[in-house]
Amino acid sequence: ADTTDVATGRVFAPPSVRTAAREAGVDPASVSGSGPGGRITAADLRAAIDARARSTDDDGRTQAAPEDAGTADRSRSATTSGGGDSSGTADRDRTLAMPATRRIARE
Amino acid sequence: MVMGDVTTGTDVLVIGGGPGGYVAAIRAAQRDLDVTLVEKDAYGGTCLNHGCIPSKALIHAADVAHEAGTAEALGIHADPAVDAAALADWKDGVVDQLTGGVEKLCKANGVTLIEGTAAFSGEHTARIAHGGDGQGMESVEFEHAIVATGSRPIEVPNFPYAEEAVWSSRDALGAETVPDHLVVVGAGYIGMELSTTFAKLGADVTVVEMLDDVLPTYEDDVKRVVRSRAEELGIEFSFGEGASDRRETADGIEVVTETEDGEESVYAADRVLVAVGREPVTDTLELDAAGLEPDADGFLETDAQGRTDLDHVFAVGDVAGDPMLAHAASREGIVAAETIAGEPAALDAQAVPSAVFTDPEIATVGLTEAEATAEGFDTVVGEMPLRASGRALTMDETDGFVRIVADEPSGYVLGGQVVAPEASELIAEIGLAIEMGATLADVAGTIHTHPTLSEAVMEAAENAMGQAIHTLNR
Amino acid sequence: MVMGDVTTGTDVLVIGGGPGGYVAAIRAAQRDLDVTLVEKDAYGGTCLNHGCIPSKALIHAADVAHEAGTAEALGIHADPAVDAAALADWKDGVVDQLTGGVEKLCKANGVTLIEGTAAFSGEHTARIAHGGDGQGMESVEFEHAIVATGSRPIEVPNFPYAEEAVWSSRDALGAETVPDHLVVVGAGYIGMELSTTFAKLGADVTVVEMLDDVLPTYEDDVKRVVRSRAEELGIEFSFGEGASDRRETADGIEVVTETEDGEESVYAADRVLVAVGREPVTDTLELDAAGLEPDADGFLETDAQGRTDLDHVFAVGDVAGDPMLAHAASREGIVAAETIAGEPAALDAQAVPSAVFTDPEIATVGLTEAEATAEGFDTVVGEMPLRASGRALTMDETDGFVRIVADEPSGYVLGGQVVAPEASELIAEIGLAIEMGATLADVAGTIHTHPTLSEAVMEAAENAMGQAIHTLNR
Ligand SMILES: Cc1cc2nc3c(=O)[nH]c(=O)nc-3n(C[C@H](O)[C@H](O)[C@H](O)COP(=O)(O)OP(=O)(O)OC[C@H]3O[C@@H](n4cnc5c(N)ncnc54)[C@H](O)[C@@H]3O)c2cc1C
Ligand SMILES: Cc1cc2nc3c(=O)[nH]c(=O)nc-3n(C[C@H](O)[C@H](O)[C@H](O)COP(=O)(O)OP(=O)(O)OC[C@H]3O[C@@H](n4cnc5c(N)ncnc54)[C@H](O)[C@@H]3O)c2cc1C
Repeated sequence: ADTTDVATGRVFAPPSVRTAAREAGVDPASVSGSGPGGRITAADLRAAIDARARSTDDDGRTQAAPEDAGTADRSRSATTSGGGDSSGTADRDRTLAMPATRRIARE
Repeated sequence: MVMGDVTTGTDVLVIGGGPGGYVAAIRAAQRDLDVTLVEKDAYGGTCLNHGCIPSKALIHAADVAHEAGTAEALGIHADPAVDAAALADWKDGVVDQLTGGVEKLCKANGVTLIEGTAAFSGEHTARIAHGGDGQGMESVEFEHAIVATGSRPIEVPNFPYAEEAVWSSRDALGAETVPDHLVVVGAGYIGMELSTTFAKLGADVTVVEMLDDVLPTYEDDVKRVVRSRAEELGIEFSFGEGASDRRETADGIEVVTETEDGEESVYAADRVLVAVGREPVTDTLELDAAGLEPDADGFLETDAQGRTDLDHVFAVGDVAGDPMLAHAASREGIVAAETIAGEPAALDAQAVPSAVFTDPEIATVGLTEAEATAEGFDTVVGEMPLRASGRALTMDETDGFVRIVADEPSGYVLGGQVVAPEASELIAEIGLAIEMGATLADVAGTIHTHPTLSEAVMEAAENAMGQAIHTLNR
Repeated sequence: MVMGDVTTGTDVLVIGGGPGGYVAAIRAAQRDLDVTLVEKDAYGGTCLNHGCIPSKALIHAADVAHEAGTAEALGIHADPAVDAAALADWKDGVVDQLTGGVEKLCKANGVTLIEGTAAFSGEHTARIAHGGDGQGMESVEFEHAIVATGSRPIEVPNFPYAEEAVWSSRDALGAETVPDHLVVVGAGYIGMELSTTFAKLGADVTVVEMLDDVLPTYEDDVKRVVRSRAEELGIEFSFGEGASDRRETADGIEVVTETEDGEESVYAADRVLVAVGREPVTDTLELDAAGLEPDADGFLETDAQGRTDLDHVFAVGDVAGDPMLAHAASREGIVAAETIAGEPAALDAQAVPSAVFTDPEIATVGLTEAEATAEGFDTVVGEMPLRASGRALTMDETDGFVRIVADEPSGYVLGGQVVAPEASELIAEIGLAIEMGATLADVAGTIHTHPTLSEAVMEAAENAMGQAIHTLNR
């Protein structure tokens, strides 16, 4: 995905991702966002940090994966509790993708 | 075939005009499908006519009167008198405005409205009986059908709703007077909302409940706040007792209850409100004509798109089972409509919020701490008691708390439990947090307006991170 | 050096104990820094003692009385009497509880509290004067300082607050009686909140405002709702007039106003409340001793971490300029504290919400439609009028709307404007949406509880997508 599809170049990233970016010394605007419209997720940031660590370290400021960005794995498959649920919703995967993302994934 | 039968065709036949049905009809029409909505009774269904809306109108009015009458600490002296008949009129006006609105919205979106009772007559046909008996039958051929026939209150043996002294929730909401003594059978959310309302309007209320506490599906500390407030309002609770019999007396009735051990008690009352649950409405539908069969409890089972066993017949709302809530019904209606329109819709919401409009309100969404742990999360919990909230203090309402449940160390917000004034509004933010995959740091990192109750959501997140400002961290 | 001077050392000296200072102090202490907080007057600052909290307490009480007194349509008849002195007592109790809480929280987190007035005596030293004159001076050597000295009401020529009949917002909030006639100079948020409050408590209120409408920073349709409701409360507005002079009369004062063209008007009153804005407090600080200089308006300029021109001296809250709001002050305090602790904090919030507690409330966050377009976004807007909200109808409060501003086609939520009961709470969800980079589809795809006002947020998002259920789409 593009860094951003938004005309103004404003970077869309949640507060925790912005903090983690600062901690890692990464400019969020340089991260390629995978969310709808280029929104930057924690995983995107982690990928950017990993990529930077793999490329030769330019200023010696490579850091361990920052605490917030290092935990971004969104693939869990616990189920919602739907006791007595007959509407077919009991076995849904908890994918932890946002509503719009889930819809795009289905399309 | 009945005389004068006319057959029309439609892309989507929606049976039932409640929040499941009318929302499905409108969305399907917005997707350029030809939609016919059949309603036998009143647009808006249970919710607008005999449920959510009239109950919240009465609750609001009872709150206004009660709050003013108990604000001496604030220097406010009032002795409000409630004219129950005028209150009923106002409430009816609210209902009329909304149901009229639903009708207009359906028409404006191009939905064809038919008044009558629909029953299947084949896999792709239904017959609609209009008001009169047998007269004006018509047949509809449909590509797809959405069953949204809702639910009705369960009756308890010896307490037939046909008796004047025995109230269903619908009767209670239609009352033109406030009974002196009201016995409420059932301390679920409907029983608790209406007990609170009638107590505030001046009734002596006794609640009889088979289980040993109010609101069975909620956590202990949630129940405790609401139960003690109810007790402060003068509501008396008799737990561990089921209503077994009813006796007519000169000036009302007596409600006989029985414990598990067969011990009897008797409560005198003017009215008894039975609120022990709701059952699906499928009996008018002749489901077998379409080749459908409800489950043992009478519900229609559905998949993630709301499809029944027949690919072209959907069921949404209360008739399709838990959670029997208006907003769940509406979402199911939207998903069914979009699926029929060929869109990739699914009932994949992480969390369906639910609210109880007691005093204070309760609202929850997603997982409790215990549920999260049972699902295998490394659960972390943060809380903000309302007594530490500036806004709550300025409202003289400090009972309750905001709790947020998250996974550690990812920080993902998994659930929230709120007991507070406006809990039903506060839960929206936590719901969005869950759907967005927001972390505690995201919620804590979002600036919240001062002074508001929503700051408590932020503060609960900070508390879960061990760095709350306004509460001591564990 | 003054006799008896003691010098102590501290990692972080915080000057001023308002929502900027005390929050900074607690967060710094949570990061294991040695923190000293100096407050000359009362913990909690303007906000807890003479601002947010007492105003919201009075607004709440006025609402309770007013609502009960005007609920005849609901069948509620009450004629509430307000004992203004008892109300003041209750309000003072709320303030005491909160300020006492702040003191306790500071101590529990290990903050050293000093009562006195701090002034710089060097780049790394300050002198603190305790209550008495010159006596009990002490010196503090600090690694870092956080200036959080707040603001005070601006005085208008000929209207000195020292006069009994001339009220600052602080005097108004401290009043033990309700004036019969109140003239309010200034229709900003403080003027509008207090006009509404005193009108509801029974005063005849006239608002004099230099500009041609209320609440200059808000959009026309937002102002309109609040202004007409104020007019319904009997508040009279005189726009285009500035207060120029004051005359004492036998039974009160006269406020003389002047238009741009020099036309005079005269308003008789018991009290005049001057609410024309607030100015930073730096005069007691001897900034030059540290080598600091405020800007032309007296504010301390700061960077994204809250640093002044000196790397080790930070300024937070009202003294650091707009937005002069308590929650902005607190966030700035947190960022300054975390920066001092070596963390990568920054004032990078996309949006700082703000609320006006008028009737109905106003709350906004992020960009308006015009602002978004000016910033280069392809703006799309969705709205839900409250008259289409079931919850609003059940509250008998249908003036207002929820508006959501987004970018097209990305759908990113950029802002929201809410005019509604509980607007201050509803805005939290839109704030989170903006911070998370949520899209309209995310907000619309999140199930919202029925019946709530927060459904209007979802519905506004759907409206922006051209598929609202409960409003007609453009
Ligand atoms: C007192 C009370 C308070 C409540 N409060 C809340 C609340 O605050 N929040 C909340 O979310 N939920 C609340 N509920 C629950 C809510 O009312 C239901 O979940 C909701 O109404 C379900 O919507 P539905 O469309 O499935 O069915 P319903 O609203 O029951 O509508 C079904 C409609 O179908 C019609 N119908 C049935 N059979 C036929 C037929 N054969 N042909 C034609 N028409 C037919 C009926 O006349 C009815 O109008 C409350 C319920 C009660 C009783
Ligand atoms: C009537 C009114 C209503 C308001 N309502 C709201 C609202 O609803 N929401 C909102 O967000 N904002 C509201 N505000 C604004 C809010 O009060 C301020 O934005 C907030 O108080 C700023 O916090 P602060 O910490 O910067 O300064 P302050 O709260 O002003 O605190 C500064 C403190 O520093 C102390 N101090 C000053 N100089 C020295 C010194 N030299 N040595 C020691 N101590 C010193 C002062 O005594 C004071 O206690 C309201 C303001 C008013 C007047």
